[in-house]
Amino acid sequence: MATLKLTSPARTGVWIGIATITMSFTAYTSAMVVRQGSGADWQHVALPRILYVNTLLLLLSSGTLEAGRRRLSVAWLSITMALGLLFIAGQVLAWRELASLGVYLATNPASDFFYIFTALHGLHLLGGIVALGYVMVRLRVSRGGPPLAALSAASLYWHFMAVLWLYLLLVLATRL
Amino acid sequence: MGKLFAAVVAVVTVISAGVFIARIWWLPPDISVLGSGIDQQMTETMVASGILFVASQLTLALFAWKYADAGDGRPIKVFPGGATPMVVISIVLVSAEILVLTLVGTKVWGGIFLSPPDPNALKIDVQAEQFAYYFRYPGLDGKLGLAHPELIDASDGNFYGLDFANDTTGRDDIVSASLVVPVDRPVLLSLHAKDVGHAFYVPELRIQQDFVPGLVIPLQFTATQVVKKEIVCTQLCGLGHFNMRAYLDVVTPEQFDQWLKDQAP
Amino acid sequence: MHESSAPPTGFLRKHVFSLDHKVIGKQYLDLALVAVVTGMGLSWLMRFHLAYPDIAIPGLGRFAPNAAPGGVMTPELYLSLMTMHGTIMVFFVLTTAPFAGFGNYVLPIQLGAEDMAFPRFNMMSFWVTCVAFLVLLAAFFVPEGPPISGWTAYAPLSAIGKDAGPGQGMGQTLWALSIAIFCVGQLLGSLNFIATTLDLRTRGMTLMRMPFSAWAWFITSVIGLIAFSVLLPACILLILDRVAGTSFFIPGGLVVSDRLQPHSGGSPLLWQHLFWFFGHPEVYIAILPGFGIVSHILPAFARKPLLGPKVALVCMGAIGFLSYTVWGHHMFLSGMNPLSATLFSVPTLVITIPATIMVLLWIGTVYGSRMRFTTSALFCLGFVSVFVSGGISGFFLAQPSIDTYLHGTYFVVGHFHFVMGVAAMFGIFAGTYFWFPKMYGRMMNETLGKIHFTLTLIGVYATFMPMHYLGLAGNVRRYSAFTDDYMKGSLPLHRFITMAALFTGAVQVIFFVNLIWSRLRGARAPDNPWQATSLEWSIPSPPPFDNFGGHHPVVLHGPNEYGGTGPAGDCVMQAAPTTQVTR
Amino acid sequence: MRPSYYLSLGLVVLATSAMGPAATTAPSDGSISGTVTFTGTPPKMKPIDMAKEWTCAKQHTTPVMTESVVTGPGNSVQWVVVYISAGEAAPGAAPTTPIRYDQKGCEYLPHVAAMQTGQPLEIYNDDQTSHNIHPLAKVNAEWNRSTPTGSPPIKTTYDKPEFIAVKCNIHPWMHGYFAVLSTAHYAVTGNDGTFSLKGLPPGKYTVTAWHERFGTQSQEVTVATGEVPKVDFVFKALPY
Repeated sequence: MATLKLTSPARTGVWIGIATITMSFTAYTSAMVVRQGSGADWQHVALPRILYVNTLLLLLSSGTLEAGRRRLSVAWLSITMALGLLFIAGQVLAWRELASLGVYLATNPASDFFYIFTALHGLHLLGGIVALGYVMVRLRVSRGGPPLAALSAASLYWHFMAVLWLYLLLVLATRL
Repeated sequence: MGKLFAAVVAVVTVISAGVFIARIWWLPPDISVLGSGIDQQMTETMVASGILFVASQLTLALFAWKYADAGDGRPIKVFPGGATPMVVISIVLVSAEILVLTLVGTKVWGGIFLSPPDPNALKIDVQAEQFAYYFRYPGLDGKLGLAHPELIDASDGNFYGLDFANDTTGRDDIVSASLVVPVDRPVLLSLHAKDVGHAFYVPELRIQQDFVPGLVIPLQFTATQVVKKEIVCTQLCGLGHFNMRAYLDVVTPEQFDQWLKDQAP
Repeated sequence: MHESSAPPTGFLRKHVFSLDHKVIGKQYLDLALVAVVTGMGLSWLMRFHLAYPDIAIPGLGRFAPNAAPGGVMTPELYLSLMTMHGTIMVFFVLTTAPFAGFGNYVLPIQLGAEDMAFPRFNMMSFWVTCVAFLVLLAAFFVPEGPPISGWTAYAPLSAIGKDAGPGQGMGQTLWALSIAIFCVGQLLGSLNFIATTLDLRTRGMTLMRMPFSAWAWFITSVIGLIAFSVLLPACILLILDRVAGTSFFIPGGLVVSDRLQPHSGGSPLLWQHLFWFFGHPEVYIAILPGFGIVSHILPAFARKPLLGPKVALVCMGAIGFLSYTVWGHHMFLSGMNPLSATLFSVPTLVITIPATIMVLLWIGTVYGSRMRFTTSALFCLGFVSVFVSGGISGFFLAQPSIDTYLHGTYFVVGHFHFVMGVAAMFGIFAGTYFWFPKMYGRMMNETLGKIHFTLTLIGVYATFMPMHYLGLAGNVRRYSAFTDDYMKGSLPLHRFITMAALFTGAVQVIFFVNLIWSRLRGARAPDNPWQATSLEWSIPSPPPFDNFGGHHPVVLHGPNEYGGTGPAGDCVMQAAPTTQVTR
Repeated sequence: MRPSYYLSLGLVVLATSAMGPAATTAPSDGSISGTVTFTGTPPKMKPIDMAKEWTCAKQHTTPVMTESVVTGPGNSVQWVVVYISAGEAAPGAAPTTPIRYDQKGCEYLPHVAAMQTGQPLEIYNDDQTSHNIHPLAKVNAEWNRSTPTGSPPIKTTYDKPEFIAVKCNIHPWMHGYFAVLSTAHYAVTGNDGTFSLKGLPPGKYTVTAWHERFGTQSQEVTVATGEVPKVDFVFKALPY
């Protein structure tokens, strides 16, 4: 359908989504700062080592995604998706490690935020995996040309997820 | 139809403003040292915004009355000067009003909430709970016992959780359900909540302050008349919110001393 | 953009899970209609109880045997009604109808688009909102009843759980869940509105040629995006406090119903800050579409361009921006630093400047006009009147030194009902009478409409103006009864308000009759019954499936070109038919 | 304190609670009686300040005292629930006569209401103000309901044995107890501290005394036909 538009709404939409998610995590962060100040019960959570491995996986996935996007390669996108799933599996392992140390959601305010941040980021990343899957299906079926707009939007979102994770890791690792 | 609308708006405006001017429902008489400042601020705002209210409603009514489409194709008229003078005038006027009200108002507000506590003030510990207030005065030793939430036992009248067994300073604390204060003496309340958020409101004192669980909030006032008035809660605190009240009993200094003696456990 | 130009044929695809923005807009409006009837019913019960606290309400005892034994309303039922009334009205009426409802229906057409940017998100947005509404209503049917902590759900009352009172168990959890779901729906909607406005404007539809209503929806969606993305985390934290044992909003050492609560270190003020950071902009989410609708409609009936169109846009933008700097004025007396009261007071007072200018622009537009007093025009003028009344009482509450007295009294209730409730409702009514012909292809009955308007105007003033008097007399809000205290003297005025509220509610029957009758039997509507200029009036009533029939209008004019003396009439359509391009 | 009032009230409770099981007993059955006393210094009861609720305050000419420890002449302890906690063959069906619990003058009358599991309980509000009654049950289902002026009584039952603290949130000084027991053989001591458990078939029983502040004590008793064994309980009291 001939639409008289200059930019892709999908990409605009992702940018707006990024703004929303940023705002949301800003709210969580400010809640975290307030909560640290309001009670003396803050106990810093020592981050499980596996988080750093996960971080590498996620950063790597951003790279493979770029490769896939430039070549329109389903194979590269599949690798990206696999890395994303591995990341999430790694996050679950990190939870299990903390749980085995007796650190649960309600254990102390720092652990509250650890679980909230990782869970929400994971959920958002799952959204990215679904979007990637959609693009891959469109690439295979390939009706009316490659889904360039959707791919570009999904990549933007995926890279944002990586950036968001680096930010969250920083916030979680820092003892304010 | 425009004329009907104009008439309705005009009548509504006149009645609404008339009730304000006639002061049929108005603030109860002020019994506090700082209340007059608030009353003055209220009056100033009332006059300024009253004029604004009546003027804009009547102008709207007048225009609606006058500028109905007669079907005669007469040309429209642009508002004299267009939007610019109107915008400039309203920015200047409203800003000036804001400036004046803020300057005066900040002084009044600061007088209540920012001025340092009077060293001579009578200090009273206030606990708000679902759905009552309890006021605690130090006993003969002049000291308040330490409150322990885990020791609170309302069935025993221990509303503050005083450790009677181990803490002797708490044994002579006077806990009253009424706020009894001497007239003309500054009073400094320390507000804390036992369970959820509450508020302290005495319209005659012109003050209101929330209780926030986890915080101790100071509030000071000086009552200028010997009266008995109600203290009510204005922060939704649960099913008994409507019934959460206590009485403020302003008495003469002599009566106050006698009352303290009578209350000693 | 539609996936294909052919309209769907199946019933589900056509009417239920439709991707068509027009259907979704109507669905939102229908949802708002159901919600507003529910909310109004609740307010009737509340008002009746306030005026006659001891009189049993027939049938209520059967509906709620525990909350209204023998039909006598308990305080907790009153608070439940109040909480649900506020929540339903603010979220499911004042947010859905003027913004998601009319916005969805009208915005794409006004921009010359076939649909929203993301039709699937759009459909999801509605159904998510619908689920949120059902979750909220479910709170009526849990054993302990609906929540009692007000639409603001202040912690720790809202966070502690059932010890805090009836309704604070499952009911309050459902409330928080409902609002969280609602946030997701509105975020999807806002995202869609912004992308549509930025990307799907037709050729020639520059930003400055967008109708005021489109501008208002755009600004509202930006506000909504920020506001709801803060409320969502707040609700998630509240739910965790309630069900997972965390302590974000609950400090230590609380004894509720004789039980020491197993929490520590949380901050009740954190909830207040997060909530009001959303809550105050929410007021503008409710009212800004009204600004846009009135600015859009008034010139069409005044046959005169809106005075100072650019000023109006600047004002709306300024209000949107300032709305994020004032949330603390809800918390003057909350125990936050008293110095910050002044900091929040100044922007609150400053926000009156753009609001005042808007009012003056509307009044100035009426000056020298050839006003056609249709029902829609009357509701626009009524909007101006009630907005002035509500706005001016805000001048009192914005000052901390006066707020010390008026905070928590009926003055506040009168204020926000005028400025947020009634004004926004008048905007919705104006929009309904204006766009109904476009939406259904039939005209609404003007006689019924004018009766409805006049009686409603009188009714709302009789209901809400006296609340200011009550507030001045120190009458406290959120009380289920005024028993044996100084407020007892205000009972006659409360009875008057109750009468007025019942009257105003009853008058709305005229509106519903008009709505149904006109839908079935109203006169056929022409394409452009009001001789208005924007794009929605250049297409058939009701519009075809893809709005412009495969054409793309080319816009050559602004939306505000009224009062001319050309041969084609006294206004210029944004897109003249000859300039349309076929594909 | 109004000992005479409580005395008569306690006796009424005693009588009603004793009468229920009496109807079904054979003449050959025995009974247990005794007195509950304390040693040491019991805490002083405090006057209740009802200033907040003048419709209640005006009903009392002398100050109302807290009731967590009420003592009588000869170191007797009132409001002790004495009941058979073990040794009964089967508890028998619950009586259908309802237990009446009043909210009057912003007090709970009686302070302690004993009942058998499954026995109907009726809660009345006799005041010109709204109360909420909030039994803080842990084993049974917890509920919290308002009783506005003029509302019909709350009718309910408890199915599991439990001592349930009862409170009114609106009037925080109002405190009482529901003693829900799985036996028909129970009594609540009056101001003289005496009790009597009637209609017991011969056998070996455990008798338990429960007091809201002093806790529980148990004794084993053997009842033979025609005998009235005496069982006394002595609680240790501390001033704070």
